Amino acid sequence: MSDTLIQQGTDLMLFGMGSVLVFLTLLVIATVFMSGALNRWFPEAEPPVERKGRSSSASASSAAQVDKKKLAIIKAAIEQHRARRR
Amino acid sequence: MSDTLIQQGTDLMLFGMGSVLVFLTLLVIATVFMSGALNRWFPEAEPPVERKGRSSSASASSAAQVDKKKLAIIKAAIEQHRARRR
Amino acid sequence: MSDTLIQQGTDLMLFGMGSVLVFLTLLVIATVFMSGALNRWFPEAEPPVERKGRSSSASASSAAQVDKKKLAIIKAAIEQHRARRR
Amino acid sequence: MDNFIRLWQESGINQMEWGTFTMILVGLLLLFLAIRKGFEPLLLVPIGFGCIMANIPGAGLAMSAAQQAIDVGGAKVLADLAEVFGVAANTSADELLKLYKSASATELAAAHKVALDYGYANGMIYTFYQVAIGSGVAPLVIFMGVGAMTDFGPLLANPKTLFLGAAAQFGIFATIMGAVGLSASGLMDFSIADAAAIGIIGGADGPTAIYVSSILAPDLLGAIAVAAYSYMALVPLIQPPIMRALTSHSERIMKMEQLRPVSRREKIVFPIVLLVLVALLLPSAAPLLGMFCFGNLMRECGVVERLSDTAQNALINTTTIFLGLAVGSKLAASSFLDSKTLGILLLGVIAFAIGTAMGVLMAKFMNLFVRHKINPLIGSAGVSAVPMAARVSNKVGLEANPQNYLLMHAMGPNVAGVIGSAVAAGVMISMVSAM
Amino acid sequence: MDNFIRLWQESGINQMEWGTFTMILVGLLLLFLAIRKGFEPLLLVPIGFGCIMANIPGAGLAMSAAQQAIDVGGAKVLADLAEVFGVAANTSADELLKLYKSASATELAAAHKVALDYGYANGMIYTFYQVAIGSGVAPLVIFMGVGAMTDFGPLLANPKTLFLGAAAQFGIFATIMGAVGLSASGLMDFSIADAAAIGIIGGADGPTAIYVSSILAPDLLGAIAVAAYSYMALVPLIQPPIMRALTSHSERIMKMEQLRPVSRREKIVFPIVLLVLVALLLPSAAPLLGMFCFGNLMRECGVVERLSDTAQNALINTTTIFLGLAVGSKLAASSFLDSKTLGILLLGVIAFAIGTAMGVLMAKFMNLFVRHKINPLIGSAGVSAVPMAARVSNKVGLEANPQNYLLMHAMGPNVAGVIGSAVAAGVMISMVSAM
Amino acid sequence: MDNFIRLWQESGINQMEWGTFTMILVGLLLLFLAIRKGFEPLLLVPIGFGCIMANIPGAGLAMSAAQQAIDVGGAKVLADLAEVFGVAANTSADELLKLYKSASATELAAAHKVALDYGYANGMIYTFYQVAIGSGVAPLVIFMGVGAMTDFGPLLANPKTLFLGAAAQFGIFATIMGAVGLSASGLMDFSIADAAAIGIIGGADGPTAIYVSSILAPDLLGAIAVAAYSYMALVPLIQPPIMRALTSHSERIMKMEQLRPVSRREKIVFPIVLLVLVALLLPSAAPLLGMFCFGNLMRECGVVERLSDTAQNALINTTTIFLGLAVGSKLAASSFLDSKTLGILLLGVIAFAIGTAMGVLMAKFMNLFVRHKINPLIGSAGVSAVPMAARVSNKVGLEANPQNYLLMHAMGPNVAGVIGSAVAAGVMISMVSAM
Ligand code: NA
Ligand code: NA
Ligand code: NA
Repeated sequence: MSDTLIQQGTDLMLFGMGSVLVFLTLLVIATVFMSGALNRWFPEAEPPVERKGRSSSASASSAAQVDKKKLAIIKAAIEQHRARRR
Repeated sequence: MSDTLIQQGTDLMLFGMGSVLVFLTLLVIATVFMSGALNRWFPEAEPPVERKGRSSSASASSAAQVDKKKLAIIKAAIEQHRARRR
Repeated sequence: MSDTLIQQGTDLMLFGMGSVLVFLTLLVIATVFMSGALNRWFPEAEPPVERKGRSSSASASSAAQVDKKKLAIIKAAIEQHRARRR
Repeated sequence: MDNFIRLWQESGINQMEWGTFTMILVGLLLLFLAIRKGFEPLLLVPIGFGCIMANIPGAGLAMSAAQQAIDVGGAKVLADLAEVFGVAANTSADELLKLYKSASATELAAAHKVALDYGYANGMIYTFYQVAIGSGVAPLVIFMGVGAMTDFGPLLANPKTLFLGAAAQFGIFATIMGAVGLSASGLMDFSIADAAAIGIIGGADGPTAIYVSSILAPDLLGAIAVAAYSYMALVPLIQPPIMRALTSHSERIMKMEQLRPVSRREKIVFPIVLLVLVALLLPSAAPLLGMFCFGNLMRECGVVERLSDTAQNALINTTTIFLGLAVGSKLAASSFLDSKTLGILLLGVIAFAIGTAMGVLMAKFMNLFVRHKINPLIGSAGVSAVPMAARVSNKVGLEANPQNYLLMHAMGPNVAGVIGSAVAAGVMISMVSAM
Repeated sequence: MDNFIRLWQESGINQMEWGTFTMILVGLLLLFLAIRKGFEPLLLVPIGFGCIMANIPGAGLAMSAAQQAIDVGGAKVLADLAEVFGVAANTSADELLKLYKSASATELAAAHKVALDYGYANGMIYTFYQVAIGSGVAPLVIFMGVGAMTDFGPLLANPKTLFLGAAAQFGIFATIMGAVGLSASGLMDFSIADAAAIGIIGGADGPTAIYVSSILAPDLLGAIAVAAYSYMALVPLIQPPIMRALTSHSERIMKMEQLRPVSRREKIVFPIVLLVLVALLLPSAAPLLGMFCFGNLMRECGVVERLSDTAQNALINTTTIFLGLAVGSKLAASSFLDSKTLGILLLGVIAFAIGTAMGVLMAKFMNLFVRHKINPLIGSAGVSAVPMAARVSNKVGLEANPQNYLLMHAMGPNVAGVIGSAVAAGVMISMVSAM
Repeated sequence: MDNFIRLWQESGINQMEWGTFTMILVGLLLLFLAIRKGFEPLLLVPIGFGCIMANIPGAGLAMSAAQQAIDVGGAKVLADLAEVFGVAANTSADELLKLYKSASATELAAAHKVALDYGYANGMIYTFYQVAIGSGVAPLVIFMGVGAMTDFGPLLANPKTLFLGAAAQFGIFATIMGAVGLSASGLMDFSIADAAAIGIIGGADGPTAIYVSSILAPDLLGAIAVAAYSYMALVPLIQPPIMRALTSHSERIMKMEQLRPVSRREKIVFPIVLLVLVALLLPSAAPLLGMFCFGNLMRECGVVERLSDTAQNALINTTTIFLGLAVGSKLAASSFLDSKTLGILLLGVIAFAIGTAMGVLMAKFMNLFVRHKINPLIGSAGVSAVPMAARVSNKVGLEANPQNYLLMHAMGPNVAGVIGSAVAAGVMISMVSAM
């Protein structure tokens, strides 16, 4: 039994690790191919920006110099607003 | 069988469409009656405004002329605020 | 049967109410002991403030004097911002 | 033409019976009370709506597949079901329904399969009931959410207010005696389990009442839940006269010491202490108080804000919707339009009144001993009915002395009352099961 | 070495059959349409993804434990299953699968237990299907959320637009005749239940279509759901030519009276009136319309904002995710790659076209009688497909007259169409069950 | 008086056994680690609390109805259960419990019905376990949420970091050999399924570990989950010494090229490519990676923001709460207080160490070939433990060179490690099931 168990463990290790390596290697190849194909044949017209739903983060960084005091006031306002909504 | 099937389909069409028409006709009558009764016997004192929980949308439209720059700053602030909360 | 029922009810009342009183008395003792132990051996360095995740409420109250007009503008901006996100 | 006749036969008007019609009116009344009068709308809107839906004649929304098969099935279906219950093939539908209600788990499973084979399916609200209440999960999840919304600060600042929460639970046990008395005198017919479930109305705590009655008296669940939530909404009417009658003006104007600040650590450790105490002493209260403490620990520990937020919002709201609809399914004419319901409504208000009185009296009694006197008006908050009862204490206090803000002081007994009724629930479930 | 051979034998490529491969392409196509073309992405992204997952060869994600046991089990498993179905021990897997599909509830339960004992488990998406669709709950919960998002204001301001919503449902019934005709002429083989389920595509309402087909024709559910959502997305292409063909320029430029303001009370009472009418007349439509009215009442009553918010957000989103994946499980090669699917796709577009036409014609017909004329362009919105169809009415109106904003006017028939198709669904389920 | 005796007999203190008491302390320790030390609190707070609740003596919260019947039932109950299992009526409770644990699905169903008939019900946490973990759904839903929170950008910008994620999975397989070795040497008694489940701790991925052990070794699930989450929290202690030992100063200060921008389309197509690859090659990994890809597609496709938000918030939080409590139910004294747990804790830390080392060594190995050199410090992030391991890479990098920000570079192998361990999980489940 213990002999078989070690055999089973070895099998699991060799074929398991092998599968992981093979699969991820294929994934690397597929990914490289995909990126190449997309950037070659379907390039995005615009420079790769964040997508619409999150575009606000762009303005966030551009406006990162919003002064701290203003931010505190706005936060307070938001909290008040929320508190009232409840 | 196919004769019966057509018979069944016809039944379904006639009685089904009939039921839809009858039901929605009754609904029209009931709705007209309800609106009349409510507006006559239980008129709302105040003019029919949006309910409390959403009144903020009113102020939103009234202040729609908030200038765009201010809005950008505020949005940025909100994003910062949210990002920090995470 | 009705005799037994009354007997059962009386049992339930006496032992039930007894258990509630005993349990809550033990809870009072345990709570007093816990508070004493914590405040004696593990006092919090800082004065007991609200915890971090809600500290914004502190700034909210400190900035409670944010003038109403500003708040209205900000609320409007938030609404616009949300409406656009949808 | 046959089709129209069949549609008409199937239509609600034709099948409507007097009781069903009355129950739809009851549902409309509950909606009116909830929407127009503000009676605990979060629960009574779904309950009222569920009540109407459950009583739509011919829709069978509150029936299991087997109940529908019995209700509308033909001779062949009934014969097959009769075989399941081991009775003659020509047993009447009414008789089968009785057998179904007292059937063993094995018979129920077999009857369900027969019904499925004949194309019947569980009604929508029946499914909600099984999943939400039959499993016991929904009241517990709501209790977790309530725990996540509860601030034990005022209680920790003044732990002796726990005694007020304990005393007010006498409303529960006095009501049990009342129900038993009605039964013994032959006016009603309550079993000891029924009596215990009715008593829990005095706990003034919705999920606890639903949890207890789902275990001890499922048939009365509808009436008990409606009574519990209605009287919780009526607390501002029920309590003040009792409070005024039992206190003098000088007691009512008594100011209490400001509460000491409570450290974050105390708040974190308290739910754990409570859980350990439950674990050591009262395992039967473990589901209710365990989930309550878990919710509170998530709130206070400060490291799982996102879980706490979900427990307080999406999760409790979702559960409330289905719990409410499911409670509605127990508002069927056959069980609600019964003299028992009158008894429940009567006993419920008595339970609230006695609980209120005992809370006030306990405060007066404690004042004989303690150094920092307690304004007896906060005793009434011990019935729970969070936060309504605490607000009532505050309001009656302000009437007597416009500078006397009792709200925070009353929050202590208020949450103590939640713990107290959960303890009482655990004791009762355990004792009744063994009787 | 054996291990590699086994892994290879088990791998998808080796097990892939032509049909499975095609269905994965169909799933990718659905994802493309949803993401790139904006075809009802909220449903078609989960459906497309579920389609791919359900068709992964060897994974059995859309199979029950018993189906997997039949599919991959050895001789001993098959023999045990054969015993359950009462056939010879050497019955073939294909034969057992047929028996499984027509098995009684008792046999299914027994087969499930055998499969469990051999270590098989229900596939993930099969579980989603059973919980979300098999129980009937998910479409109803989505309908509740839709109700909570629906504003009946425009309908209440102009109740006669309900007739437009009624007329457009003729698309449903005409399509039934079409399906029956195809079947009678021997081109396809639809039962009357199939025909009714296909017809409901004309209702242009996703959850209604899924609900009806889950009851009447579960095998066709995948194709019907895909057709319904796809054509809803194609409404801006399908409707305008029909609308232009049936209306004159002078009709299209017709301006409608501004809608009167609707009071909050009307909005609160309307869902209750609708529910009572359903209760009295059409119990078979009670699940769909009941949940719809419940959602709307939560929205309008103003006292349960938090329940309404959850119904409109966390709850409907969660349900949509699992509903979509579950629908994908019905996109198996064996049922989708069938001439029936072509028939469904063909009949579906006809249903939309007829519904559109009847809505427009009904508006013109009503204009013969009513004082405040109706622009016939809003008739097409009666098919529902909320809010797409109303936008189409608006757009075609603006083309004819750049000052003519029909959007709010079209919202009336638009939501009327939702009620109309739910009514039709109830009638059909009731009638077909009795046939 | 009898009542008090009974209450006392029933109380926790009286029933408390040494093991149960220890497990409550373990639960308190987990809460302490989670709240005070910040050990993965989102999971360890619910797990710790669930552990305490599951071990409340006499409450039976983690027991099925049948287990409770066996545990506390009288002679008649035991005789009926004995009949179900086909043994003599006077079989002891311990013996029945053993039979129950190895019973067939048919026997389990019958035993459940007997228990129901005697008034026993499934314990609360047992129900949570069945619904959340027994069905396999909760870990998958969490994986979907994790997918919706994962940004594959850094991985797509530098796909060869996938190799680092692959190499680090050697920790899994080396640990299997360790467990097998312990077993073969007679020190412990692990089956091959146990060994595989223990190995998955090295995957450093909570939901994967729970999913695998729920299938392969449910009895060890509690210990495995605790070990996995604890070591994930200890990553900042475990990894740095290994990383420093295996790298030279000049390697650690190596700056990497800035990552190229990744287009939105690449991010949308990547989860689909991954899913297709899984479908073609590794169907056994389909549930885990399928849900992961689905979550990620919802995030990236940009047209189902509301579904993605729900998957990242309400849905994953709700699931986490119940998953955590359910895991706690597997922390019963009988299974946790066993030398196996020591083995698991020991092997777990070895798994993390080997995974870390292999990731670093693979990076050094790759540097022999590739043009754009890789800082070996990001190799350690290949174990996953997102985002902790990536932060550790960054921190150790900054120690060597205060200008060297590795965080974004380390995110690539970090998410690659998630894919890698899900692949390993699929392979192991498939291979072990066939052994
Ligand atoms: Na109470
Ligand atoms: Na429609
Ligand atoms: Na990993």
